[in-house]
Amino acid sequence: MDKPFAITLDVGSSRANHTGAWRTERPVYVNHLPPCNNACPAGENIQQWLYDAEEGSYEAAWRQIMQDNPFPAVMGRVCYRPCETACNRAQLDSAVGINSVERFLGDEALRQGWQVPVDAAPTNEGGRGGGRGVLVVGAGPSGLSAAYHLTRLGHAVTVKDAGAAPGGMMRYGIPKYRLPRDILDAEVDRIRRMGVTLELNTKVTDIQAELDAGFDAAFVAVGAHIGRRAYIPAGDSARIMDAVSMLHSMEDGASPMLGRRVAVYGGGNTAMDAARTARRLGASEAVVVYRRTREKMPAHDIEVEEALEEGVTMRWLSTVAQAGEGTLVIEKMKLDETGFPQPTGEFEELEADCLVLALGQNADLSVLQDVPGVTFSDNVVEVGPDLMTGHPGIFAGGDMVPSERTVTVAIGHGKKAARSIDAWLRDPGGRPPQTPPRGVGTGSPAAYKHAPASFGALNTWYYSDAPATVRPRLETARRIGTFDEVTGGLDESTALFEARRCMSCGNCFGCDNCYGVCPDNAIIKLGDGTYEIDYDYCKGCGLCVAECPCGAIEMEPEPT
Amino acid sequence: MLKQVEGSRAVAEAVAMCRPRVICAYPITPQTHIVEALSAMVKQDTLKAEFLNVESEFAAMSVAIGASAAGARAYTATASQGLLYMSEAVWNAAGLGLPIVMTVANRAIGAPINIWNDHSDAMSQRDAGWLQLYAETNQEALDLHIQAFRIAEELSVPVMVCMDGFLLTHASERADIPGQAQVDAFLPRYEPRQVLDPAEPVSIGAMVGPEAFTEVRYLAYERMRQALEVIPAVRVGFAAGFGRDSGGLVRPYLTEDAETVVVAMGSVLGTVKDTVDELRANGTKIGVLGITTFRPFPADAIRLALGTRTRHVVVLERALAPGSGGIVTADIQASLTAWDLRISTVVAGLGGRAVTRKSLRGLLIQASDLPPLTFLDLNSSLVEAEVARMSAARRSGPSAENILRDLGITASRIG
Amino acid sequence: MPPQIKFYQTGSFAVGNRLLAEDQRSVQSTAGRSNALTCGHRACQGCGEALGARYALDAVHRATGGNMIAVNATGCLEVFSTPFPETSWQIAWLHSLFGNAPAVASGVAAALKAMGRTDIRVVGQGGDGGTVDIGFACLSGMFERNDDVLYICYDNQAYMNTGVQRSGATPPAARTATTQAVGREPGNRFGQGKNMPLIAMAHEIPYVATATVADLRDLEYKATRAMDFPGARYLHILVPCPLGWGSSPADTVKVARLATESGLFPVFEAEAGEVTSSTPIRHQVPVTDYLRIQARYAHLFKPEEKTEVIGRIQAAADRNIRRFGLRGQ
Amino acid sequence: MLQVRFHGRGGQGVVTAAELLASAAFREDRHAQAFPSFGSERMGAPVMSFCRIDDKPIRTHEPVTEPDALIIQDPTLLHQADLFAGLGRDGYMLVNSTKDFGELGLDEFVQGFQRDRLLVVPASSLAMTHLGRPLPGAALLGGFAALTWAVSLDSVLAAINEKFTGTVAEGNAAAAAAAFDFVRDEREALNRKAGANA
Repeated sequence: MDKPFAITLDVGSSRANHTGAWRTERPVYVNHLPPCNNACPAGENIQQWLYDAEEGSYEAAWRQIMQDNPFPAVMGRVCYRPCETACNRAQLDSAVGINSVERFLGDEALRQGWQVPVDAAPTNEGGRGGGRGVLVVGAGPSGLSAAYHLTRLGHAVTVKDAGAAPGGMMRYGIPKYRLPRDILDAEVDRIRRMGVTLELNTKVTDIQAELDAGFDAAFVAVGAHIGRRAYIPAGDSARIMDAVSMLHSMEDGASPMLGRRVAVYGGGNTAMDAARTARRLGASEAVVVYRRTREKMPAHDIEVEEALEEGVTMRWLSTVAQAGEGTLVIEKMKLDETGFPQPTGEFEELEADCLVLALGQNADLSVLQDVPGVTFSDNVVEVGPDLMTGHPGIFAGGDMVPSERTVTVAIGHGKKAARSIDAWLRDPGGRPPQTPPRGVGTGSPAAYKHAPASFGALNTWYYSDAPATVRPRLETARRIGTFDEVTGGLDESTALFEARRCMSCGNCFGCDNCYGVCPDNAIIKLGDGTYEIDYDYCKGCGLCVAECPCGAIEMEPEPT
Repeated sequence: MLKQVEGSRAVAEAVAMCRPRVICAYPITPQTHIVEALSAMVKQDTLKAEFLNVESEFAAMSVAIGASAAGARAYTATASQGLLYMSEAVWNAAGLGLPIVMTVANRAIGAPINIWNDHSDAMSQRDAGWLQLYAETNQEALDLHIQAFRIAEELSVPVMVCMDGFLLTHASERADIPGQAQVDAFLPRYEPRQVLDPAEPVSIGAMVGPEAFTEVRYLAYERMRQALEVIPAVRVGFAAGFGRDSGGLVRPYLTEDAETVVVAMGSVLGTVKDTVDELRANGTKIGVLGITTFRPFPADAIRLALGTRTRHVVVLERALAPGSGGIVTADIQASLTAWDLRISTVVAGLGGRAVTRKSLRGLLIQASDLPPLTFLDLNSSLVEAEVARMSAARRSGPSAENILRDLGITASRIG
Repeated sequence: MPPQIKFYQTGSFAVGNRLLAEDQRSVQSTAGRSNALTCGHRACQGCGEALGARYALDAVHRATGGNMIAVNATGCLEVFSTPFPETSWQIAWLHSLFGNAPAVASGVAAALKAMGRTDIRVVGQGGDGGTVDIGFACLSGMFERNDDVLYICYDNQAYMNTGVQRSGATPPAARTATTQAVGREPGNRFGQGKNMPLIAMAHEIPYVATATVADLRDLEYKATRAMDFPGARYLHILVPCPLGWGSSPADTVKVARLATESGLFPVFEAEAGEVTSSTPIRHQVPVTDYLRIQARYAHLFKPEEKTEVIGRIQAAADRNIRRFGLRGQ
Repeated sequence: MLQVRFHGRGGQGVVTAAELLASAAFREDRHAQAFPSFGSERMGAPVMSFCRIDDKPIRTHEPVTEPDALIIQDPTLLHQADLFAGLGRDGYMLVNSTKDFGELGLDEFVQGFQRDRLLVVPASSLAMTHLGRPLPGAALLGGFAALTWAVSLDSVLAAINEKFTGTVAEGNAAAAAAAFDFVRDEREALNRKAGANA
């Protein structure tokens, strides 16, 4: 239409007015390290696999886990969940049930029979594909993890273990009711099917000889199987055994004779395992004797709770002074100002048919004993940040190196060692590799150097209230007397629910808030779940920053 | 078809034949009969239109603005206080260039409140940017409405058709009511210059700053200039279609040889013409110039209409600009500056005061010695009494009431 | 109330949600939204009104398939959106006067009806001044005639365009240029002002609803729902004004959120004069959380905290919570 | 030009009467103008209306100040100030009343006029008889036709039938016709008397 001058205007003509000029600060998209990822000893990209799981892409989610950890089903049962401890959601209602989702994914993979393709064909001939032959000593979590990763990196791996079955502590240390063996076997089997050679009942004594025999590098992870002893005056008839061998014997099918009343000495997870196992073996009383208080107890809370539920009793601030037939003499302790227990001189008796010592384990370091360059300190092997011992080409990890002794840590060592070994094989003079970028989103790798995503940076109003789902647990009556798994898994809907409780801390999850709340339509939606800021029109009000649920946008001064 | 009909009814029938799509009005005497009639037609479905009973004149004009901007032919009617109450929207409609047609049943403005006829209301909107046409008879009122839609839509400006309240609106006179076919042939479908259409969206009513406001106003002035050509053309077209000479800019009557020309607008023209006939019978060289189009002001047409012998112009005003005098006079003076003329103003017929031949005769006989400003039939004694009262006491009370008390009677006296 | 979907991705409250089907997503999350009010406008940084207008009109645009005409009252929205020679509107849009938007909208609707174009719907809109004060009579008339118009009031609780003077919608104790924070009763007086949504309800028009820019899904639901009704409808949207409220431009949405979470601004809908639903407060906060971040209430906290005044404001919030059942289940 | 002024009370149909007269004249192809005295009066207040009839177009819009005829619809108005103002010596007057001028106290007043031009007609009672309501307008017009011959009875009846329908039309028409006969007879009687006196 021919329009009257000035009073009638063509639509949208104001786009000619670039209001970006008003800006003194500009919003930029960033990526922060999610606390869960940051806390995971196995270095899993948890946020990413939760993101995949949220939309039901379980296989994608599982494969994301498998990038870092070959034991999702095991993890989902035995991991002590540092990720959940770190989870920001804990400050809102309760932490996301990461571990239960992981278990769901792990079990789903076993149900579906998902396998991991090996990128490069394994070979031990130098040059071709860069593949070399690597020896792994010890088929525990650390060794198997290393074997898995090395295989994916294209190396030919041989795992040798003294035991009759693979799994190390996963099999001989963790009772069935926490980790059913068929699960363990299935996940180990998956690794074996990738082409890992597994030689059982094979104790490696001379590592140097093995290397000379043609292995280009070795990873030693024999764990810590020797139960620590403490001197306790005891009568001949006193029955004393250590927890490690007790739990081990469970696997050999010869359940130990413990009697009706069992005392377990120690406050670690092993002590709990021992006491709970004792209950299952028919002990009417299982008493844990510990020198300090519950707060000081190294055992994880869940373990203690479940033990108490199962009728295990606790004797805090107590030491075993003397062991006789059917009775123990207990000395009361008190904590000094440094929190260290001091004897009080008060004694009392405790009825016990048997005393199980759970005072920690030591590693059998003999395999590295005489290797030139390898050094030790208080019963563990000294290694560099790349887990290489003093002897070039020999790496070590797991319980035999200085670190927290958990399955997850061990698995992390396996991954780290594998990468270090691969790097060393390619360039023996090279420096240890950087930890690779983690997290999802749109930022440049540099962005990952940002501090971990803090709860304060979130706008949690946008997340609907959704308290955690509790995993079904076996009622105590059925626990005692059977070795059935105590903690059940989540079905799909509940696993999905848990996955969707993730707040995607520090990384854009494509919620469109910035696109929506910009009063100046200055956000361009790229369609692939990412965005771009149109600085021609952005006035720099900061609304997108304030309303970003996950804190993935920040203001920075206009470049001058 | 010839009918003996009330002015309001005649106008209503004319408006209906113009096929307005939206009609809205708020009741105010003496405009009511017009919209009552239209409302009835809509209710009886003889007129296909939306009739809105709005809550005020301000809303009435606003509804008309919306309707017109949406592409519908819109009509409303008002008077007096109502016109002032809608004033803001009246100016806005002109600014937006919306061809709304509105009847103003001319009536005085209070205080003191007064329901009777004069031109104060329309005069107050003189500069609103609307065309103002004044009807001398009911026939012309009827005809002007048909022409008004044609002119308004051709120029895309709103048009006010002014007809004297009661004197015309309530008077039964002979009128030739045209047929629908005639009107349809004369008045094309409304083709808006700008329209609100989701299919072709535009923003109408944008803010305009110093950089363009002068230009926008100039264009308003320019459109008014075009109107000076369009209006006579429409008069000709109308005559062709209806066989009647109505509308146009001005109406000279016996001005060729006139030494005195009386300028006036509206229904008083008839009375003046009768008076002039009588005076001429006594040999006075006097004529009449009726102004049909007051906005835009037809200065050229007026100069053309005045005879070469004209020495004296008497402007008969039905309104007053306190502190200045004649409102029409000012425009007349401006358009005759180059001429050597005596121009005097006669303020007459305020608030329904009858303008009688008797009074006019007495006045025009001595036209040549009229002072610059005369109030016809002014009751000087009443005024002097009140002036005296006011100078005597500070708290002299409300003038209107004082005067009525002196007068001793209220309305309904003859004349 | 809008259907609430669990979990953030299916966006209980975020704008978008990748797991929802296209047609279930919020209008604002779609790349194809109409941007009825597009960029380049001259609104302040973080303008709540610019945001609210786009939210509401985009929703109406989708609901009507683009068959809509908007009539705008004078005010900030009109001034910042159409400074000659540019306009930010991408829809058919008309501005007439400050006080007559509802009547002009009625006129547009009447014209469309007369021309048989009832498929095109009309939206009238203005700020609180144009709605509750100068446009009040026209609005009431439009309601009373039940004209087919959705009228949207963008309420920022004062005359911002002219420099933050008090309006009939200015809340008690708020400081404006004409209710200064001085004297015996600083800020706006208690016991004044009018509740437009309730007044609208008193007309028993088909639909009345309130919303804020803090809950987009709720706002879009109401704008869309309003288009299901023929006749007069009223939508009252709280749109914070960083300039007039003395809040940070980045806090525009936050302030609106606190207004609802504190109970000071009840979010509800009503049909034919009856309240049919209210949006429960999710995490109730004391009014001080809302007041503290606005300079217009600064006098309530310094030099010392005016607990008595704050108490009266809290009482008003509590009354809303009772009256509109904002506690939720 | 014939100028008629109607006096009555609000609600008595004073304006309608003037319009009917104009309409009757219009039917005889004459120019006519009818208009009320515009006031804010309500029911019962004294009101006026005017009618002009001419052979050429009527231009003036002033009120009728020098009537050729007066139609007084309500005798109670008779002593109102300037009721007869402007009525010429040869003017006509028709008063709605059942009394005669003597009884109305107008003997003196009527002296100065042509006697057969001033008459009284019981319009209201005729209206009651034929219409059932005391609305004298139509009857007065019938009488006026007989008094002045300004318009024919047929035109008056036609105007009535155009304005009203059904029984209202019939009643008014009958009342008008009856009043016509009444006035015609009155005039003949008066003329006879005048003749006798001569």
